[in-house]
Amino acid sequence: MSGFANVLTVILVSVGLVFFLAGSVGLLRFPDLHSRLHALTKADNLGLGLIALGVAFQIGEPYAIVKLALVWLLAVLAAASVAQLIARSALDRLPAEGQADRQA
Amino acid sequence: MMATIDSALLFALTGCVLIGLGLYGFIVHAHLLRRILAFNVIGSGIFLLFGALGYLGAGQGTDPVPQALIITGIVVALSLTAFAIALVIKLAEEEKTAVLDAAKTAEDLHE
Amino acid sequence: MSEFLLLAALFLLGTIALGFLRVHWGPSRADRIASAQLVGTGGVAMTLLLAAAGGNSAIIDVGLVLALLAAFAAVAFVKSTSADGAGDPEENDE
Amino acid sequence: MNAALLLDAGLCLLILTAAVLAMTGRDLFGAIAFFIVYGILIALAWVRLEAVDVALAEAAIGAGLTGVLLIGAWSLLRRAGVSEAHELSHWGLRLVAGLASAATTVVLAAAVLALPPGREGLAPLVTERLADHGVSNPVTGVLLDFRAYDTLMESIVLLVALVAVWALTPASAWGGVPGMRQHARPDGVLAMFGRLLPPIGLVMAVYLVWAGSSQPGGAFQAGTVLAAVWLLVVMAGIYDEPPISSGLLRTALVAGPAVFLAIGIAGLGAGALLAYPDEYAYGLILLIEFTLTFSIGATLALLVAGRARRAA
Repeated sequence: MSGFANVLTVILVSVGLVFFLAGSVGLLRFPDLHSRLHALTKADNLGLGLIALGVAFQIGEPYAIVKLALVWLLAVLAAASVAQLIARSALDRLPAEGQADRQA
Repeated sequence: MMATIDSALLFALTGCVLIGLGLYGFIVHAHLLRRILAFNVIGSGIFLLFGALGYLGAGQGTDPVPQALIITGIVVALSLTAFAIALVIKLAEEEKTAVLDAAKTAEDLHE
Repeated sequence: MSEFLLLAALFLLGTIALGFLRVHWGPSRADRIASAQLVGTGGVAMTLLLAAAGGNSAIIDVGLVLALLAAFAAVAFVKSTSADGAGDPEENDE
Repeated sequence: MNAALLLDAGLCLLILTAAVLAMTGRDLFGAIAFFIVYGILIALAWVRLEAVDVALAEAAIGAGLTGVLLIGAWSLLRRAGVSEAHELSHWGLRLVAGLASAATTVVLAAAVLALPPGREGLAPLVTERLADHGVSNPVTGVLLDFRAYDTLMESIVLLVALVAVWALTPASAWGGVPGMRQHARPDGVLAMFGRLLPPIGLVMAVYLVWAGSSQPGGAFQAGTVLAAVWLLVVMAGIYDEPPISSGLLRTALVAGPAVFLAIGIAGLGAGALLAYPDEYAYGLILLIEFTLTFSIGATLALLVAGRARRAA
């Protein structure tokens, strides 16, 4: 591995980690389920994309890089679908849960 | 850089604790779904102990024979879990309970 | 380099541990299952870092399987919240 | 202290925390959520132990199928009106259970620590013999060659478990369709997800079997992915489960073990039960792997779906 690739990996992975941290902090600090879902799906998947890109600079085989891209696409697809479904199903029970949240 | 023999020892000891934890859960919970969870924790603890003891060192990985047996074990554990869950659901739908109560069963027999 | 990647994986483990708090607190079931999803995404990222650290690209396959299946539990949960337990939360939308 | 050991220590700590919370959490659903998390972490532990084949199986089963199975069961129990109340057992029982479990752990740990250091295992022997049969992933070699009878028995155990689940079917639904009829908004997110993911899953399953002869992967991992994908198609309301009396379905269930057994018996001609002639070994192993994947996928999917509930 060249020094340049290593520098890129360190930068990309580090920024990715910051997004993961932001996602976790958001998950803990945001006041209700719907805002917490934002933290989860957006920050974490951006973090995953950056880490995948950083790792791609360390892996030589071309088909492994295709797999890295597929991992990220799958994660984004799954997170987007699941977040939408969870948010929608929680909306049906919002009054009761909203109050519980405010008390907590 | 991958794991070392020290790390393998760590995983083996974790497996020992998991077996104990699962055993505890299995004894203290009456709810059958919780007992199924406990049974699975015991199982994966045994697999982890078995696999970690077969770890040969960095670069060599884990011995293929334990690996093959563990894969077999994981699949069998899943099939038993599915069967146990089918039994619990049957019990729940007929008796409205997920607890095996020895006293209650005895009463039913005398009625 | 692999030292850095392992430390990065350790950092991810820390963010996963933070996610544990939300799985534990809830308060709603949706919160618990959504944060379990966070652990899944973190786990996928960890497999990628470990693949690079160990120079073993077969580990990426584990990440691939995790990414494919990590959402299934959440789908099963969402179905269980529908009226008859077999539906979809969006069914009755205009 | 180096980074690898630090990472492994952190991972072990997190695994134990997840297990404790799955065992003692007050909320049943929370305990199930922690068990799913626990499955993901155990898969990572296998990655750390360089047991990628096991990690794949654990990722597919522990983190995927088991979660669907447990949440489905939880949902059915709730609908059946079963109490979820966390009844703490008598403190005396908890004390005795705690002591007994701690003693078990201590004895096991002492046994682990007493093992002599330095081990060679069976790996060299496996590698040495593998060269004759064209399969270069040692785990696949062990599963389908050296310990093929284990794998054959296991595929039969899976079938027996399915028959046992089916045996719980009431007479009125016998030969019927498992589970409730699943439905979803046809142009909704769930239906879209259920259409997008399966093709990717199918390609991945084929890849896992194909790759399984030379690198981590194989029939069990691929079969689990197939099962999961089928469950998603059903959950998204795209296709219904087949009736369990379907001849095609039953053929799919037994095809794997049957082909395996037939080749095994034919092996008698080469000297022993389940012995493969050297020149055909690679082809035969691949044939068994592919049919086994198919049957394992069908069996696991039906095991998770449970007994028949509706008339066909």
